[in-house]
Amino acid sequence: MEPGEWERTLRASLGEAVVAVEPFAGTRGRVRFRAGRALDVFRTVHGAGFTHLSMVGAIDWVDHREVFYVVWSDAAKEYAILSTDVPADQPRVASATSVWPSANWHEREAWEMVDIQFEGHPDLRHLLMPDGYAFHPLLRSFKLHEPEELEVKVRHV
Amino acid sequence: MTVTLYSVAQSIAQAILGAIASVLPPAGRGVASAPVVTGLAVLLFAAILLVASMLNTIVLIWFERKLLGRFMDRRGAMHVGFAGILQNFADGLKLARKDTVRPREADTLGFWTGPTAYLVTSLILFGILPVSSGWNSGVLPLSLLLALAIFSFAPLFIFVSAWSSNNKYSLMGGMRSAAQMIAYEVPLLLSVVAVVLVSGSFDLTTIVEQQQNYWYGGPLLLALIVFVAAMLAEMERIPFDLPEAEAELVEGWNTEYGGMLFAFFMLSDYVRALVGSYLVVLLFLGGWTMPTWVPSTLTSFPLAGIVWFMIKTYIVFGVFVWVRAALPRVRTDQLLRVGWNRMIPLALLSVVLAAGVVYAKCLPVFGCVPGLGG
Amino acid sequence: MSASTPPSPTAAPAAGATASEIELPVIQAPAVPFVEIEALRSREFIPAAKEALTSMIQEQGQAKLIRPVFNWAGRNSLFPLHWGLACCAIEFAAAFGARWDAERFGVVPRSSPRQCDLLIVNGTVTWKVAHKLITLYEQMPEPKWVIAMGNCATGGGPFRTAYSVVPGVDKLVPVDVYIAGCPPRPEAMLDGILRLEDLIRTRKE
Amino acid sequence: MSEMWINMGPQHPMTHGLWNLRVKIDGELIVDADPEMGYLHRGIEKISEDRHYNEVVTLMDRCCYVAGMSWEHLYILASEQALSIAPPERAEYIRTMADEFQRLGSHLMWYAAFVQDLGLMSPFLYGMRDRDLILDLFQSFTGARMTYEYMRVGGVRNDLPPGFTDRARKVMDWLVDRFREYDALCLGSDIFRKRCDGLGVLSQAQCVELGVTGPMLRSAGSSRDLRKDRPYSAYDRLEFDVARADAGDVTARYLVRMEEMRQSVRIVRQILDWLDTHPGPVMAERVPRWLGAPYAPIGREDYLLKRRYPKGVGFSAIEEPHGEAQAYVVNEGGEHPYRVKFRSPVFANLSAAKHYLVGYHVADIPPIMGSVDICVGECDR
Repeated sequence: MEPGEWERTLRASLGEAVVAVEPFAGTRGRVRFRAGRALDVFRTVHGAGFTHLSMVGAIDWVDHREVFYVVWSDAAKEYAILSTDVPADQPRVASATSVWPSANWHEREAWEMVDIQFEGHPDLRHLLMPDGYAFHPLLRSFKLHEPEELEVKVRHV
Repeated sequence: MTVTLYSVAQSIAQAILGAIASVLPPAGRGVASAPVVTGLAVLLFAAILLVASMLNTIVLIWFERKLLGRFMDRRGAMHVGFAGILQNFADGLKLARKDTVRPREADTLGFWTGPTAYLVTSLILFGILPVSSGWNSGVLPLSLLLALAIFSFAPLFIFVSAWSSNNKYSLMGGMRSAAQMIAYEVPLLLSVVAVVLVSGSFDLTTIVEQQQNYWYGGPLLLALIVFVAAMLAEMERIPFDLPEAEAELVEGWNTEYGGMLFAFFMLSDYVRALVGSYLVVLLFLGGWTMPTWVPSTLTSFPLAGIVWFMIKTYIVFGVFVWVRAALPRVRTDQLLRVGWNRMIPLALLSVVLAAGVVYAKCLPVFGCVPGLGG
Repeated sequence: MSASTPPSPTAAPAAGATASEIELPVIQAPAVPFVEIEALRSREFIPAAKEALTSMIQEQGQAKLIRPVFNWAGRNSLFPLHWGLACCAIEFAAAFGARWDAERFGVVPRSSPRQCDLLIVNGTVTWKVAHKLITLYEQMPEPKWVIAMGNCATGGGPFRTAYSVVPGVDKLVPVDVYIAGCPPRPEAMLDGILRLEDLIRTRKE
Repeated sequence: MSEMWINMGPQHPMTHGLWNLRVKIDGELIVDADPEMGYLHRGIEKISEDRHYNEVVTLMDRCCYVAGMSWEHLYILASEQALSIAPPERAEYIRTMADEFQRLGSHLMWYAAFVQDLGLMSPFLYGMRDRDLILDLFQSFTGARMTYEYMRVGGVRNDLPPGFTDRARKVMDWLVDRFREYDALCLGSDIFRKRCDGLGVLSQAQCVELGVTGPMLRSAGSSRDLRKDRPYSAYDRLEFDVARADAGDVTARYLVRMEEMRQSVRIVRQILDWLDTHPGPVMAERVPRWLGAPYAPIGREDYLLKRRYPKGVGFSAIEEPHGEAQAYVVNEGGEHPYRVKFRSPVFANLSAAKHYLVGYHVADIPPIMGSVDICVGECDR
């Protein structure tokens, strides 16, 4: 299915929720949608045969953040990418766990790393970093640096 | 008269006491009297036995490691001593030097007495099981029963030490151990009943002497199989090593034990393995006797009985090692189900077969049962 | 070996004992009655003899007999903790495989830290696992050794600048031997263990 | 005391890595399970943002340490798409071959760890022994046993050494013989069947719902294999079958992985024949110097430095030994990738742990988790 054709199909059911469907090599296309109507988009795409959610990722574009979803259709043997932009000061998007249960850990990771608030997530707590870790390492403002010199432990004889 | 270990001990005691008596004034000559000589001989015998059994056990561990290595396409211990024969001595010495850490919440009494009692009860068995003629004949007419009774003490002490370590893995290991050993006690004893039926005696020496030309392992093959399987479970070796199943329970009931107490556990395990192999040889493979068609030069040299006994023991243990190298571990419920649903009926069947052997007295291939008064 | 003979009450102080411990009362206070002096002397005899024996065992026996024997045992049976952290853990496992067979040197991995004397840190240590590593180290009974295997355990390796990685495990526990490599080959790991054996051979404690 | 939580990990012989399985047990029955990850989180995605494109390959090897080559392949495919560079055909074949070697190596490692969990002692050694042969092959053309740094944007680092194909054929023949021995040791044993049949069952619908991929999904009846469904590199030119089973239990996963190894041998033999007859370059021309490629055209080092490289986004998905891995590389025109995001199959397979553990016994945990084939490095990244 061509991206243009798919865009028409999606627009017919979702209307203004879909911003654009861009061609993306190796996939059916990249659907840009509005974050406010995320759940409708998820349900429609899931209903269109994309039953398998592979990955949820987030990118910090400094002025805004992007959340993307990679989904797979067993019938069409094709990937599709869903992508939405959220403002950096209010990074909120509905959780996909009710549509694709496999989103659970991916969303936890995206929240932990890029600080995206997934509304309606059943269990949004730290996954990779220890509990109480205050930073979101994959934000562009988080810089890596040489570790500070720590004291070397010596065997006490 | 053939040279046995006891006669060696007796002559040593005779020599020592005789030497002492010759230098003492006449009033003290009584030290060389027969009861004193016998007493010292028994003590010497016990000391020799203890040391020899410990050494034997350590060599057994080496034997297993090397054999297991060969099964696995590698060499096993090579670095310490010739072909690594000193490896286990190094392990033992190292463990003796290490600290023994007692967890704060552990129960002191159980934590210390559990492993010790486990080792002691295992070592007592060496005093009961005869390994050559003239060992303790006539002294213990029920030596088989006594040995099996002491042998089945172990789960109690394992459970004591597991419970008192205050560790969840230890506790689960201890529970499994208790369940497993109780389940396998029954078929073990029933398969022994088959032997007792045929031999008509609870005295191990008598049982062995009857087997000179009639190894019970042949006609009582079913009992032998049941006995070996139950013995594998009693020794907690693969495929029945659930209590120390390394994959899920870290080290099973000895998770919290380190240092000398861990060495006790390790040693006791192999003492029990050795005792298990002893029992198989004694009950089914003719003990220290060899059939009369074996040339007498091979059976009449000094301590020949012990040598043959040890050769048989190591072959039996080699089979256990082979099983360990080739089989996966079973699950607890499967183990118990096999124990109660399969092993006990088989053991009962073996008793019936033994009764048949006693009734028929003479079988086509194996010949006639000795010692039935026929 | 003069210290081994029981010192007479008036003899010179036994080796190793401080002067205040064995200063005899008869010298300090000659006016004390004879019976009391005898009592004090006999009371003094036991600590002095004990001191002499202890020092003899410590200095002579341990140096010549006990320590070499135990060091021989300790270096020939190093039980590492069965713990895989990261990439080096695979090479750690390969060293126990048929081709390298670390059991030749008496190295047998044990799963419980209570039975181990060697902690091989085979991989990247993160801050999340740091306190667990320290706990495991402290659960191991003395004497114990630590090998930092690979670049990550030595100094953070390629992940040195990452926010979650400890830059070298020697910031957490004392390390005896460092093995370079990313990951070190099994030969290198065995070489590290043999070097640790050399270290134990010359140990004086 | 009826129910209790126990922590299996981070130091536990079952885990084969650095993670913690918290299970709630009632006696020996599992009531609840909650894997706790992150003990090996090394921030690979963050470090990648500070590295040149080819330097990220170094991290990929360490990301999944049992399937380093597959992860190199995954990342390189995405980077090439982001940078619009195409590799020559011979490089594609070599990559495919390396990928299949890696599948063999990873599955042999899995076999070794899995049988050890079941208490089988010797096959662990056999698996490690035969894996060493694969590593020897890797060593002969990449110079390393586990961390290869072999693939480059635009091709591979160097061609195969002379005589390589013959050695590889010998190893493949040896392995096919050994697979029979493995099957005899495992499937031939009643205890193995009794322990593994009907254990850790996950239906196909559950797998899809929970994002489970790879051999676990194929053992539940699906025939989804990206090598067939969405061919990359040279897979569309090779003949092989997708291994699948229906039961969805531990035995089925064992059967699928063993069959995959046989298919890998079949693929590798075809590639070796092709490589013998098709010499050629293994590195694309016109690769920008700052990518660090050794074969940049001489005299044209500044080929693309003078202008900014065109922006682009790359997405790749490959069938890694553990399942379906994906990479998403954002190129914003700089020397470093702007953002690199990976999808680890183990991450998804582990997140479903509760569904295939609850209801079984504590003694079943090691075989079930062993059949999942866990590599914590790629899961935590």
